[in-house]
Parts: sequence; C-alpha cells; structure tokens
Amino acid sequence: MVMKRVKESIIVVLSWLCSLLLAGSVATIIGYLLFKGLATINLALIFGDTAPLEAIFLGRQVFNGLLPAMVGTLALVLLALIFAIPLGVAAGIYMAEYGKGRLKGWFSLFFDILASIPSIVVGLFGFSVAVFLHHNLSERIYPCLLIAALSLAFLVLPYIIRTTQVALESIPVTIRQTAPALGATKLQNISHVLLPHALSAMMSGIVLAMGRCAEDTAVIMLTGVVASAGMPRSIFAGFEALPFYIYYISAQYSDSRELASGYGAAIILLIICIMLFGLAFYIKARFELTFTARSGDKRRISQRIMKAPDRRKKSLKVNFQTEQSGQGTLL
Amino acid sequence: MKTKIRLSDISFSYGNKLIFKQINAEFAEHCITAIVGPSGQGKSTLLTIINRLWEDIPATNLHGKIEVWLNGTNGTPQDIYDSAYPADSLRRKVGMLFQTPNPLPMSIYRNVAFPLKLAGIKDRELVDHKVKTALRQAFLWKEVKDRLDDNALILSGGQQQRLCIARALIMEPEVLLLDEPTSSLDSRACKVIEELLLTLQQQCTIVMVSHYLDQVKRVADTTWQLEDGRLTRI
Amino acid sequence: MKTKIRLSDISFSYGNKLIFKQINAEFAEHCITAIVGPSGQGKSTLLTIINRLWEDIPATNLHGKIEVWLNGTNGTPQDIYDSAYPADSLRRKVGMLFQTPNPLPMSIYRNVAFPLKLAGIKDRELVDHKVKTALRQAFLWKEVKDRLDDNALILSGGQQQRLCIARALIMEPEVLLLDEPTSSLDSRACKVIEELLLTLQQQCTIVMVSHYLDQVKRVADTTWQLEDGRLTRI
Amino acid sequence: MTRARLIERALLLAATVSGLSTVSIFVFMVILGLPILTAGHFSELLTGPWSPDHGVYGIRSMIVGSLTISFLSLLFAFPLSLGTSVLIAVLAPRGVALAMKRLVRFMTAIPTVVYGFVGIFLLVPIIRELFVHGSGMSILTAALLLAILISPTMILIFVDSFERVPRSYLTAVAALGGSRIDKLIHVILPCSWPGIVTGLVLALGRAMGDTMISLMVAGNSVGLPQSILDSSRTLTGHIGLIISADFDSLEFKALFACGLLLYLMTSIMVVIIRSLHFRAGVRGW
Amino acid sequence: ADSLTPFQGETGTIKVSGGTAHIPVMKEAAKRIMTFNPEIRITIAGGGSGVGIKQVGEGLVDIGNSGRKAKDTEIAKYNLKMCKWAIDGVAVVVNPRNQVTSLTSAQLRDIYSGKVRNWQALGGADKPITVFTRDNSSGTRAVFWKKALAKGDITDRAHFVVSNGAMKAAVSQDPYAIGYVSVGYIDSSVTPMALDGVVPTLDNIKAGHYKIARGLYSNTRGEPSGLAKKLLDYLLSPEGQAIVADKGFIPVQ
Ligand SMILES: Nc1ncnc2c1ncn2[C@@H]1O[C@H](COP(=O)(O)OP(=O)(O)OP(=O)(O)O)[C@@H](O)[C@H]1O
Ligand SMILES: Nc1ncnc2c1ncn2[C@@H]1O[C@H](COP(=O)(O)OP(=O)(O)OP(=O)(O)O)[C@@H](O)[C@H]1O
Ligand SMILES: [Mg+2]
Ligand SMILES: [Mg+2]
Repeated sequence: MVMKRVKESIIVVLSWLCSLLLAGSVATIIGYLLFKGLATINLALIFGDTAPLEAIFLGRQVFNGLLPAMVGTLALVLLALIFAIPLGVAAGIYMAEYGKGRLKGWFSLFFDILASIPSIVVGLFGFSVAVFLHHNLSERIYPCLLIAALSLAFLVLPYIIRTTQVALESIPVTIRQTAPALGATKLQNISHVLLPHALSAMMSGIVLAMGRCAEDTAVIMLTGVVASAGMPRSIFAGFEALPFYIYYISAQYSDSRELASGYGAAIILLIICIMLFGLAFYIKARFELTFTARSGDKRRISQRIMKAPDRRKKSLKVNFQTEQSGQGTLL
Repeated sequence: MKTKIRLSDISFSYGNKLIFKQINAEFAEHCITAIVGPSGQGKSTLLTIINRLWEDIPATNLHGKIEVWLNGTNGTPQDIYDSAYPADSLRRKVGMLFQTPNPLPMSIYRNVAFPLKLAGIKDRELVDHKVKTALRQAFLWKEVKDRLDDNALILSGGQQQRLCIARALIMEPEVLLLDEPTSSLDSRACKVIEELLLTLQQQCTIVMVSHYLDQVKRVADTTWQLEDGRLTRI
Repeated sequence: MKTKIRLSDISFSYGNKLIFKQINAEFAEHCITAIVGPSGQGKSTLLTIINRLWEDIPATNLHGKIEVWLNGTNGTPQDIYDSAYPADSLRRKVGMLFQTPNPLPMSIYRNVAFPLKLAGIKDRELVDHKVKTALRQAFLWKEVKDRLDDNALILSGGQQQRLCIARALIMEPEVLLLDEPTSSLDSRACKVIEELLLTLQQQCTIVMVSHYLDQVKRVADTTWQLEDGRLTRI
Repeated sequence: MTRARLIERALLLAATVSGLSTVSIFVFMVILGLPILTAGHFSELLTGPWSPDHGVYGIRSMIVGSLTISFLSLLFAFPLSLGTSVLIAVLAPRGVALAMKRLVRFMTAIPTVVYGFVGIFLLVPIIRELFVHGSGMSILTAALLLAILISPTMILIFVDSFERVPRSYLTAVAALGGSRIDKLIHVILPCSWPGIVTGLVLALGRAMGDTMISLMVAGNSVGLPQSILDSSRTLTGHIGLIISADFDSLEFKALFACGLLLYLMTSIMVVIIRSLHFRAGVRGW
Repeated sequence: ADSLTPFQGETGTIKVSGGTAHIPVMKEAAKRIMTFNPEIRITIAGGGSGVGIKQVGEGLVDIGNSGRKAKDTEIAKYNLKMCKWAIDGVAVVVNPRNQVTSLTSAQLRDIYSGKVRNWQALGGADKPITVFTRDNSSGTRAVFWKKALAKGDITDRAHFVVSNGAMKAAVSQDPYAIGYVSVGYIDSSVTPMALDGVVPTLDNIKAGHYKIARGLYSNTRGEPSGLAKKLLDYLLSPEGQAIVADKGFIPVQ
C-alpha cells in the first residue's frame, strides 16, 4: 500500500510538472514576444511615414508600415471565405440531410483527407494550377490574390463542411420533427428550422476557418504573396500579408528597426487570431446556452427524469447524454 | 360510427427489430381513441406511422396499408402510402402533438402562424385571425394575448403544450395524434388539456397515447392496448 | 440488537438546495433496513453519504456525524468523516450496489477481482479462490464459470447486477448499501437477488433503497421513510 | 424538375466539387510528378541524396528529416500532453482545470509563424549555447517548437475522450475504494485508447504537415542527419525552398514527389483514425 | 524629381520578382515612384535569380531580376533583354565575434567542401564551423560558386537560407557561422572576410582587385516597353543610380 501511495504521488507530481512546463513555455513565448515587441506597437508601425488619416481616407500609399499587410490579410480572408462558405455550407447540408450510404462514406473520407493535407501541398497545388492555366488558358493568370484565396478556400473547406454537418446532425430529433409534423417539406424544414437552429454552431466553424486563413503562411507563400506590393487593389495582383511579413522579416531583416516591426507584426497577428478564436468560442458558448434552453433547460430535463416512471429514466438520461456529446464533438 | 382511419396488416421494424406484426385496427371519426401499453412497445411509433413521420428515420421498414377517410372525397378512403400522395399534404390534415412540448425558438405568434407560412398563406389579416382562433381554441389566448411577440420558450410547460396544440389546430386538421400529451405537466395543467381534448372532439378525430389509466378512463371513447407487437381493443 | 450505523444531525445540500435537514437514524447490525420514499427525495443521496461517495460531486455540503461500528475496534465507533480516516478504506468496508448495474469494461474475472487489485493483493491463488467464492455467493458461478474471460458487458442485466454484488462481496464488506437493486431487472432475476439478500444478511448489515413496497415487506427488517428531508421509521 | 430536386442536385454538386478537389490535388501531383517518377529515377528519388549540381534529385534526407522531426516532436509532446490532460480531466481542482483548458484553447490560436519567429530569436541561441555542437538550427529545435504546436491538439482530444468515459465506471471504482489514480489507470486510460491514438495520429499529421517551423528553425541542410543536433530539411520545408526553382526542371518536378508522399502519408493516417473509430463505434465507445 | 517625370499620368502595375540582392534598391525606387504617382503599382517578390529569369520568360512578371547573366539558352528561349544597372560584389561574411577575418581561396574551398570543420584550424576558437549557403536558384550562389569556389563541392551539412537578407540575419545570429552575401547587404552586424588578402570594399571591386563580382540585371522579355521601360530608365537615371550607391552597390553610370 505504501508503494502504491508513492506511485500515485509520482503520477500526480509528474502531471503537474507537465502542465507547468507547457504553461511555462507558452508564457515564455508570449512574454518574449511582448517584451520585444510591445514598445514598437504604435501608429507608425502600422502606417509607416504616412499620416493615418490620409492612408485610410485618401488611399495614400503606406511604406514601411504594416497597413498593406493587414489589409492584404483581410482581403485574403474575405475572398477565401466568399468561395469556401457557400460551397462548404452546401456540401455540409448535403452530408447532413441528403447523403446516405456509400456515397456519403466516400465523401466523408475525402473530406477527412482534404482536412489533413499539409497546407504547403495545397499551396503547391494552387501554384501548379496557376502555372498550368497560365500556359494553357490565359497569359493573364499567374499567382495572385485570387489564386491564393482559392487555395486557402480549399484548405478551410473541410472545416466548414464538417461544422455544418455536425451542427445539423446534432439537432435533437424533437426539433427536427417539429416542422414535418406540421406539414413542412424537407426543404422547408431545412430552411425554416434546421439551418436557423444550426447557425450559431456553423458560425463558430466559420470563424475558426477565418483564423486558419489569417494565420496560414505556407499556402500563400506559394500562391502570390509578395514582399512589397502596397495596398491590394486588384485580385489579379500580388499582395502583402501579415504572416508572410513575419516570415520575411525573420529571414531577412536588414536592421533592428525592421526586426522590431517583425515583433510588432507578430503581436498584431496574434491578437487578430486570438480575437477570432475567442469569437468562435463565444459564439459556441452562446449556442450551447440557447441549445439547452431550446431542448428544455437542464433543470426541466432532470425533473423529467425524476418524474418519469422507472423504466424511462434510463432512456431519457441516455438521450440527454448524447445531446451533450453531440456538442462536444464540435470543437 | 364512421371509421376515420383503418390500419390493415401493418408490420413495422427498426432495422431488424420488429415492432409490429400484422396489426389491424380502426379508429372512429370524432372519437377519442386511447392507446395504452407498457413502455417501449411502440405506441409512439404507431402514431408516426399514421402521419408518415417515421420515413425520415434510416433503416425502417413498413408493410401494410393505412387508409384515412378525408373530408370531401365522397367516402373513398385515401391510401396514405400511395406514392402519388405527398407526405406534407397528409401531415397538414393529420396534426401531431409530441410528448414534450416542442415550440420553435421564435415568438408565440410566429409559432402558431408557422404552419400557415409553410402552406404559403401570406394574407396578413387572415393569418391574424386564424392565429387568434387557434389560440382561443387551445384556451391560451387570455394568457398570451398581450405578449404574442415574446419568445415561446419562456412559456411554462403547460402553456407550451397548449401552444403546440394551437399550432396543430391552425391547419384545421381532421385527425389529431397526441403522444402522452400531459406527461410533462402538473395536475392542473393536465386538467385543462383534458377538457380541451373533449371540446376538440367535435372537430377532429383524436388518437392519443397515454400512460395514465385514470386519464384514459376520463376522456377516451375507445381504448386499444399495445403489447408484444399486437394491438387489441379493450 | 447492536447498532451498526448511526447518523446524527445530518444536513446535506447540493449547491443551495437542501436535501436533508438534521436527520437522525440508527441501522442495526445484521439486519436489512429498507429506505422508501417518493422519487427525488434523496434516498440515493443518503446512501452516498454513508460511504462518502458524494464527496466527488462539486458544490455539495454536509453537516453532522456518522458513526460506524467496525469489527475489531472493541465497540468504539469510527467517525467516518474523521479527517484522518481515508475514504478508500471506508469504501472497502462499506460496499455499494447501484440502481443500474455498472460492471467495468473488462472481463468477468477481472471485474470481480478488481477490488483486490486496488487493495494491492497479488497472490494469484488467493485471488482465484476469492473470486470463485464471491461468484458462488452471488449465485452467479454456475452461469459464468466457463466464460470468466468474456467481457462483463455482454452479460444480461440480472447477471450484471449479480456480478456487481459479487464484486462488492469480494472485499468482505461489513455494510452493503443497495440502491434499488432490482429496479432494472425482470421478476425472475428479482427473486434471485431477493433470496441472495436474505442469505447475505448473515455476513453483513444491509441498507437498501427500494421502490417496491411488496419487496420491502418481503425482505426488510426495518423500514424508514424519507420525505421532505426527514427520515422517519415506519 | 421540381425546385426541391433542383436544390438537392445543387447540394450534391457542391459536395461533389468539394470531394473532387481532394482527388484533383492527388491527380495533379501525380501528373506533374510523372516525369520524375517515370524517368527511371523512382527508387533513386526515394533513396538518393539531393544534389541538383550533379543531377541527383533524391529526397531521402527530407523523408528522414520529416520523420525524425515529427516523431521526435511527438515524443516530447505526448508525455507533456498526457500529463496535462490527466491534470485537466482528473487531478486538478475545477478552477485550475478550467484555467488550463482555457490556456490550451488559447494555444490553438497562436499562429505557427509566430512560434517560428520566436523560435529563431529565442530558442535557437539557447540550443546553440547549450549544446556546443552546431548552429542551434537543428532537428531538436524544430521538434521542441513543434511539440508546443501540436500539444493543444492532443490535449483537447485526450481530455475529450477522458470526459466521455461513462460516469458509472468512475463511480464504480470509487465505490470499490479506488482512488483518483486508480480511476485513471484502470478505467479512464484503458477506455480512452481510441481517443489517445486519434490524438497521437492527428498530432503526428499536424507535425508532419507543418512547414513554417521546420523551414525557419531546422537549418534546411540536405545531408542525412547524424544526430538530433544536426540541421535537417523536411519535405514541407523542401517544397517551400525549392518552389523558387525553374519549374520545368527535374529539380522542381521532384517537389511533386514530396507533395505526393506527404499526401499519401496523411491519407494513411486518416484511414487509420477512421478505421479506429469504426471499430471503437462497434464496441460501443 | 526630374527622373520621375516620365511616370506622370501613367497608371498600371509593374510586377517584379527574382534576385534578392536587388530588393532594397527596387523597394526604394518603388516607394519613390508610387509616392510620386499613386496610380502606379509595383509589386516586388524575391525568389532568386533563377525565378526572376524563369518568371519573366514565362510572362508571369514584367521584370525578372537576376544577379547573374542569363544563360544563352535562356536568352534564346525567351528572347530576354538584360539591363545591368549596378555592380555588386559577393563577400564572404562571418560573425563580428569571430577572430578569423582573412582566408585564402583554398581555405574557403576547404570550409565549403566540408574538409575543414573547426575554426581552430583557421586560428579561431575551438568551435565547429556552421556553413550557410543558398539554394540553386540564387544568383549570388551561382557567382560565389563559380568565382570563389571554382565550382567546388558544397558540403551537404551546409544550412540553407532563402535570401541575402536571410544570410546576413543568420550569420549575425550565429557566432560560428560563415556565409556569403551581396556587398550591398553588409553592415556592422557581419564582418566581411578578406579573401587572399583583398577586402571586399566597393573600391576594391570597382578597381577589379576583388574578383567575386557580378552585375545586377533586370531582364525583360523582348525589348522593355511601357512602365517597365520607364522603371529601368529610372534605375539608370542619376536619381536611380544614387539609390544604387546609397544601398551599397556600385552604380554603372
Ligand atoms: N429511431 C429508432 N431506431 C431504432 N429503434 C427505435 C427507434 N425509436 C424507437 N425504437 C425502439 O422501438 C421500440 C418502440 O419505441 P416507441 O418509442 O414507439 O415506444 P413507446 O411505446 O412509445 O414507449 P414509451 O412509452 O416509453 O414512449 C422501443 O423498443 C425503442 O427502443
Ligand atoms: N449531482 C447532483 N447535483 C445537484 N442536485 C442533485 C444531484 N444529484 C441529485 N440531485 C437532486 O437531489 C435530489 C435527490 O436526488 P436522489 O437521486 O438522491 O433522489 P432519490 O430519492 O434517489 O430519487 P429516485 O427514487 O428517483 O432515485 C433530487 O431532487 C435531485 O434533483
Ligand atoms: Mg413513446
Ligand atoms: Mg435514486
């Protein structure tokens, strides 16, 4: 027994150590970044030598500032989502509501594979397609904002499909059957009840996809990001982006001022990504609240369990569990 | 008494689990028919067979024939599993109420008006009028008339159940299927709904599943017992 | 009759919901004590108080004192909430059986031997012998002796429940807490277990929660009623 | 055709397009890599050294680099993640567990390039000073950073699968006099092995698929690494570097072989996870 | 701003990619042009000389920079026109903390071929040498390989970096590193090595004493036209050449 106690204490200590180590390393990374970069965060970091108001309202060019990279990232994210959302949501609806049998199995396998392909391979694909089209279709096609956005869209497509699918599939049967029982067609059920119900869960998937787009470097590195381009103006041109800027600076800063701007850019990108992820979790948390409220809040459900005659207890409890685990798989 | 619904040789299975074996039954018009039986015997399933709601569940199997004598068809019954007969029109004539109230997450008004929206009825005044009538019939009008725009989810359990009844009534269904309509309610709310059922009897044919034998005694005209996949009249 | 367990002034709450208010009771040694009462009154909770199993649930609160007269302590009772007294030794002396059988996802043999493993008993032969004895006591040996290595989860409900009894018995507990031990069983399995309880009485003190008054009548020596947070002997 | 059918068709089309993109990436890699795959260089490609000056385009070192870096990072990250998930799911008081969980979620939001950036300026000099050997840009450096990158993936999956272990099992152990650790060892870990394997495989995929960290801190040399303090190049990093080569050259075509290899490796991982879940599903977990 | 007047009233985009040595000059020129006339867009990407030649040849960019002369095959295939606007030396650099500041060509070759692996053999600290090099598409590498290493082998233990800037950053970070960069990039963070006694200063290069030198070229497909031509003209104008000198290269005019 003593041996056992000792063993147990060792496990406890080790697990605390692991956590501390992990937390410590993250704290070190963030702390280092803030320590080095916080001082550089100011308007000049973003707007360079140009006056902020002129840059924003008069479209004056910004040199030595992060604005073009930030706007480039923004444009990239928006454009990528414009492609990915309709396609992904439609495919997700298909998977949840129409797909069956073997076809659904194949699709599901393909989406899983797509989700797992390294981003640089997606980038390589985008690049090769651009070059291929340049040779065979039009001289005007070359790696550019459009190609980068399309490649990113492929990268985040499986996320959107999956969250849509899971969001729809985890709607409880009671809600799923409400509208059909009132004479709704399948399509009416989807558009009037299921989609509105799943919307917030889908939103959190979309926000996560946004984070992915904002963060990814490998794809855009091959598909049209450039070191210097100014504010993005055309989707058929090269563009700047924050993550690439950070990479570029880390590789070839020429003086300490440039390096410092790299730290600044890293902090800004970090803040953007954290805000996006925070948003996703906020949406998800709200979704969980309304979700449980919709299917009868927890108290009511437990009362139901208590009131119900013996045999039923089990099944009700099980239902409740599966409802919850449905949410668990979301993120 | 005229027959409203006839089940002939119905067999049904979930996957390879047989729930009914060749059951036959007739439910009379403007009557309240109660279905009783132990848990898990398929009472809820039986109801979903009458409005075809089981069709969305994968790996289900049905054999047999169900006829419903719908109004305005000169006494010829409608085979509801006729492939030319769409499920949604059937379900507008055969309303259903679930064991747990299931209002949609929208306002009280929009909940009740929802079936009209599905049917494509847009005339504002007509809708207003129908909503009001349905809520009156469900004995809910007084309690909610000042807060029609509130979210339906904040209503109490009994109110929600009556809301769902109003929602089912607004399409003027000929048949109403009720799955343990009072199981989640306290005894007072329960009374209100029982009374409501007795008045509804005038307009529609009611088939209801119930656990509570005293309730069945109070309201039902005929009672069927479901056990071991067989349905017998008692 | 000697007292085995004494509850003095026990109050208990989940969060700010008070379940018991100052209850007092004594359960006699080698007797079967039944606890009855409506659902949701705290019968299961009462059992978990005796073996401290509630301690894992967040936001719970207990006041009062529970004493158990353990063997080999010369008649001085043990305060089970004494901070020096570890919960796991208590739980080895106070076995518990849940309403739904809860075998662990391992083989039948390993399930029964599990408490020995926890206690650090490794002697293969001893373990074999104890497992066999426990299964015999639980009237399960015959049914499972040829498939001790099968997963316990494939046993039927009644067998699982008896397996759990065997598992509880293997530590030779002085007290056995049973939470509606027959509620998920059919009447035949139920009989077997009731008989088992009557034989177990010789070895341990049994406290059991039951819904079925006829069962209580058949097996219990004393009955307590739990209602509105109060425990009264009937 | 009715509107309903039309819409169903459109949805099917969307799913098909998405599914086909998976296939088309594969097909593209094969077609474009074909010259080097068929030029009789196939075995040479997988086992030869990388030396474009001599017309040899083997990606052996990159394969070794990818494998060592990703497995080493897994080796660091697995105990770390397991320990942390145990703390979150079993040992820690609620407050701490919640805080740790938040931290882990927060970690998933840190962009890879930020890890790389900090790695260059913080970790590389430390490694260089600590181990006198080499430049500090090494397999070890990349693996350490990657370990931090992939830990949250693993932890979230581990914790999730720990929390899915039915409560009744835990109560059973407690009622039999088991401690928290007994629950962990005898029930939680054995029950969540599919989750643990899933977490491991996903994390391995993440490590293998990551480009920026190895590109930035692994040194990218093309030699076969002799020790973990040697610099090395991964398949992903190789693509990132050589992408600037002349795209009619064999040198460039070899990239598609890398892409194909990465594609196949991650697909195999997906298949493993799926079959695991399938089996686990049958067993009722 | 006389040199900028040709850009008056123009609109359009010029896409530039290729040699990384060119980037500082290009960026400065772009900044001035775009400030003068915001309707003009100039995007600048790196990649290396090989990329520059290839991309301009394929028509992916308007101007492809290279730090070496295009090969005859390339010129023939794409009808390239080269415009040389600066002269640049490639200097061997080490970390300022390194005591070794002078090498012979033979020693350099031994270091790069991996024969000499420790600074001690060269009179430095007892530390292993970290060799940095560039990938094959680099013009700097091409010149260095041809003129400094006499096309000798480069050890496969060498670390790879993607640009001149990255080379400088890497060497300035690592006290035991050796690498090579375009002289335009040299500042106090790295120490240029004297090679066979000759220090890679601009004067030595101009005078021809320091041999590892090359032109910086901007290539176009066919005769330059439109905005691209104006950009090249600007680089050759007095203002452009001043930028060249300012960034540490040798003007051609
Ligand atoms: N979707 C389903 N898939 C498979 N089996 C099902 C499904 N729904 C119900 N069953 C099974 O069919 C049987 C009948 O279920 P049903 O819900 O109709 O019973 P019930 O008589 O209404 O019971 P209760 O009184 O508990 O509501 C049960 O054994 C149940 O396990
Ligand atoms: N973990 C918990 N947290 C909060 N409240 C709880 C918890 N467990 C039980 N309760 C509440 O405590 C009360 C007593 O529960 P308990 O399970 O002890 O009742 P019971 O008498 O055993 O009922 P039953 O006969 O239905 O099993 C119930 O109202 C229940 O809602
Ligand atoms: Mg039912
Ligand atoms: Mg209980």
